[in-house]
Amino acid sequence: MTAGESAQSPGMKFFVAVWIGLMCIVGIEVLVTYRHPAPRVLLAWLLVLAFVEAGIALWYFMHLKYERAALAWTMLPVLAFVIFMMDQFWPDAFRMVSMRLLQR
Amino acid sequence: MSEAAAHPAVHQHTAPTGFIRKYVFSVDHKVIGLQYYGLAIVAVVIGMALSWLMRLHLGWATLPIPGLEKLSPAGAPGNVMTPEYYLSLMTMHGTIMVFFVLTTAPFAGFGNYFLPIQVGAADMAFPRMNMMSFWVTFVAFLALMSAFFVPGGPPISGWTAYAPLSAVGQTSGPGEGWGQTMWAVSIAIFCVGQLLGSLNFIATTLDLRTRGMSLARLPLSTWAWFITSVIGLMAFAVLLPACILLILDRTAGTSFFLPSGLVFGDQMLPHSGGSPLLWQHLFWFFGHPEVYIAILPAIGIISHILPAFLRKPPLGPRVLVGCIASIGFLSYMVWGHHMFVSGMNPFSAILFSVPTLVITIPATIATLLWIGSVYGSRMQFTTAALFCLGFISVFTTGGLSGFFLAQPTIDTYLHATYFVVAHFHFVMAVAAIFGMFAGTYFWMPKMVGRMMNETLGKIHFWLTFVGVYCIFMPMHYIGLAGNVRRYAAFTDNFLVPLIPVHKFITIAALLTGAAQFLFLFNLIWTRFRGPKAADNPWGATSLEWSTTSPPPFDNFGGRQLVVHQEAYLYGVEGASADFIMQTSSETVEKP
Amino acid sequence: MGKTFTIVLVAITVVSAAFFIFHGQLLWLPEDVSVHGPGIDHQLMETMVGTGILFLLGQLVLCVFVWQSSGRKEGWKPRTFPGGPKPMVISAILAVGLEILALSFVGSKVWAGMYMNTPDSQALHIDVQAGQFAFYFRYAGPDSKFGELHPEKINQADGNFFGLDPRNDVAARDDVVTATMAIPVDRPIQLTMHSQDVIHSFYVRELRIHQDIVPGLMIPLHFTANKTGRFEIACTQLCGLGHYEMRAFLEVMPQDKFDAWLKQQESQ
Amino acid sequence: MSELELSAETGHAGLMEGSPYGIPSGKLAMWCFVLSDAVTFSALLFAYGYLRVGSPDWSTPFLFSPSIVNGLVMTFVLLSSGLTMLASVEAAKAGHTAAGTRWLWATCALGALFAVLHLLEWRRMIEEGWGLFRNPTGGSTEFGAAFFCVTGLHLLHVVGGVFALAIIALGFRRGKYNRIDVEVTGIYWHFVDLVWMFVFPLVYLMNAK
Repeated sequence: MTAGESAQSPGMKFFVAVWIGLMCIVGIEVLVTYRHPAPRVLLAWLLVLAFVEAGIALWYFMHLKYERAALAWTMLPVLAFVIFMMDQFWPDAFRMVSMRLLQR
Repeated sequence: MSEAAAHPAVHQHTAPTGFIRKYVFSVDHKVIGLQYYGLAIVAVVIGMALSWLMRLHLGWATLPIPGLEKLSPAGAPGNVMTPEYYLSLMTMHGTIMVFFVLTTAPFAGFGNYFLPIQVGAADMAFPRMNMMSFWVTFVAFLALMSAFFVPGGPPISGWTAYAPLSAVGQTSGPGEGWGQTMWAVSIAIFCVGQLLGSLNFIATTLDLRTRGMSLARLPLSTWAWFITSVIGLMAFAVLLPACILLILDRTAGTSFFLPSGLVFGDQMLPHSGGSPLLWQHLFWFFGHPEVYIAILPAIGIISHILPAFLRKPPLGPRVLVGCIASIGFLSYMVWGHHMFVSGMNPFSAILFSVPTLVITIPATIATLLWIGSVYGSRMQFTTAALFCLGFISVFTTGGLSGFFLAQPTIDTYLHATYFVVAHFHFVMAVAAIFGMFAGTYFWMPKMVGRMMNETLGKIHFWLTFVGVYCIFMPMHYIGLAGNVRRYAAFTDNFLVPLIPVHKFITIAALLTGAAQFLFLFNLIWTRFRGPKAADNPWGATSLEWSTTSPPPFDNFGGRQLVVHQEAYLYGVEGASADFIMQTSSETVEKP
Repeated sequence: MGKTFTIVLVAITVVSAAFFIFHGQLLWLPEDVSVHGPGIDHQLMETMVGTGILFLLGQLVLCVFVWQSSGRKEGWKPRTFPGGPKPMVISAILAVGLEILALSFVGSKVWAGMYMNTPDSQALHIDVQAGQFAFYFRYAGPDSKFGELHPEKINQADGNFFGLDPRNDVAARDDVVTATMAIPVDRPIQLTMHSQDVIHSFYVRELRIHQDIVPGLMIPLHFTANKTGRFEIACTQLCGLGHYEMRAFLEVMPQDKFDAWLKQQESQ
Repeated sequence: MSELELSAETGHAGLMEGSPYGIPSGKLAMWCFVLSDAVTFSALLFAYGYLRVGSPDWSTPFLFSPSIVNGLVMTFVLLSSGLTMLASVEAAKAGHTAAGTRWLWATCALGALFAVLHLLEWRRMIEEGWGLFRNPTGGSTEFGAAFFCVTGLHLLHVVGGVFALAIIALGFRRGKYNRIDVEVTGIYWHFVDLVWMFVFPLVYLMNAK
């Protein structure tokens, strides 16, 4: 294994399959949207689907699967942690509506 | 030499000859390091001058300062500072110091110069990107300085630039026109520069370590720079969009940070729907990690220097790395402690308070480890060593006042008082600057190949050490008395009696500031007149001391070093010398 | 050199601590006049004692080690700290950890008592308007109903600081707007604070109260004063060039005096 | 860029400690950049969410046609460009320079197409009266601000990527860049793709009428 060479990749056929899969997920997202669920239900659905999609893209398209596990094990937790911490914005955001001076 | 030939990094690029390529647009990490250091020195002189003017105004509000009118006719008519000009100086002082001194000198400056050498590399992983990162930072500095000269003058909203004051533009007061825009632009550019720098540090530390330089053998300073760059990678990434949104609010008429129904001069602004708290969240999400970006490199530097003068290995270096890492990790969980009284959800306050208090644990461990290292040593009290001891002292003092501010209940009383000013100046500003001084006295022989003057250095230390305590200790007392910060003058009945204390602080600040010219003189004198330095004047072990002073263009003259030892083998029983270089293959049973 | 360092640092430590211990009236918190205040003061004293001990220990132990270190002869064999880093880690975790637990438990209770409980139903409601660079206060008047706020109607010149609309809004007609804030002693007070332009802050040292007033939001705050007197309300959030002189006065008076004061304000 | 291939070897030259990831520095740096940029985008999306949650009068104007349909087409184009990028990386690995270059150009073209579609949509919306601080439907003006900022920053990344791809394609054919540079560019391009996977649902679908 020379420098920068990822382990043998599964070949284009497989990637085409993944690509079709991704398109399907996008399709599902649209279908869910037009069943008009409550906004927060929709948000939950879309986020889950988006993360699945992103995960697949990371794993196969960005070759994370074919790198050493160490890469995934350092990059992903760090990102997850930072994004998790950003969720501390929400308690405030939800408070805004009730405390607004003007309903405009 | 054949070995070296096989080493790509060495033959990456040959030494440039032209002046421009050699000293201006150089890709050599050593030159870039010195450029960063120089930028920091320029910035710190400006920042200090500003603080002098501020202190003078706080001590004697009506005192005319000769020549000030020339500096800013609008800001100081008749040489007497106007309140808004005071706020401008305060804003610029904070911004310059935090971004262009505390981030630039210990991290980008020494980091650029010594990180590659300490890992045994010929240069950074991406020399050209490295050069870019400096010049981007330099442009950011120019952009900030331009705020002094734009119509309306420099911004007045503090280095935190809280919206709406910073976002509505000229209507909210002088300096909030072009000055504030330039501020936001400058900081946005700065973020890009830091991103490039961090990428380089990370790649270099992980990929360019010479044979035998395992992660466990990395010097503590390298560890600190590495962890800092990881923090910076994420922190500045949040400030960048925040600044972009701020610029849009100011120039494009958006209202990200501007709520409905803002009224200035009986005129209601068209903005609607935004939230000032959003800016505070985004800013402090960056802002708190930034505090550690400033202090962690200093921690690393003094942890690296101390053993060389204690002539014994540091106590628990692995534990220390653990402390630095966990401080970095926790730094993302605590930004809300800047917002306890900001109208943030009170539940979050408790949520932020606990990890803030928890940070004191790794910090305390680190401090105890330094103190424990001093135990049972026969210390060589050089200037660098003294500054290390000074660092331990001020870091302890500043850290302890954090206990108060970490608790929302006590913060309701102390928030935005001089107690806070005292706290962050001790733990972040003074501590980081002491780290920078220690690094300078320790590494200058390597950087310019000449020894600094120890006598001058020691005088400089004593004046500075006593001086900072005289400046910042009293701020705790007036803070407890509820002395509000960011006031241009003290007119409230409960503040007037405290003015004498401010007079004392001002005098102390002027003297301490004056003492810094000894340091500047020492720097210049060393550069041109200082006695030639040996390759390893301190008898230190890490790789920067196994090359000439100053190091050749490729750091080791084409030699490919091999590391056999841990970083800090001082005072080893039965060794040929009282220390073992990392490169020496000498084997003795560990003490 | 080491001995000098020790002497200097001991001096610094002792002097610094002395000012905390033998503080006069001037360099210390003013007497508290609020019901929740003692909780905060107690918390602060706890912290003061804890950190004070750590401060003295830290600095003085450093001094001792430096002193010993500086006295040693050539050829001294360095010793490592007995037990290595372990005792450091353990003592730090125990000492600081326990301190933290104690503080955050007690502190959270006090905090919750200030911010997370609903105000008394009998509380006197006062509306606070902050703007560059003054505070204004509004009492509901006889009908005990506040008029609607219309920022676009704000007009400093004819004293419509809140942006009221008495012509179309009955509730607004008898609202009492004042520049000083008077409150009856021992009666729960509930403030609703809003800012017309930038962020201001409502800080009364004696009440141990501190709250930013964020434009666009109605910021609630409640407290009870238990001593009469005249205190200063200072703005502590940088709000522009007049920040340093933005202040108002708080008058805590007995109920009867307060009623009289309010009557007199209404008549104007 | 030439540093990439040089330090590419350093990870394994016997004279150096191996990189813990066993990847060239260039690739590591790109991963770090992706990490940082991901944080930037999430900060922006959080800001958008924060303002939306705080606004009682948020408007959800997107009709299925043209907006959502157009969004779907754009998604299709971008995902396909991801596929062509993969093809080019595979070809480059296999040493087929010509094929690799061809696929690179294909990716470049698809990226450009995406940008064009995006700009056309922007024009349509601006003609409808949308703007950074305008909302023709009378609701919160934050919608326009958030929409144009988020999509704008993403579009910026796409355009930047298109230029990067073109440069790499030219250089790769002439042997100035090697397969590693192609792969690194690929990581960036897939990241742009990945961001869109969040922008489309959060900015388009969440605002569908």
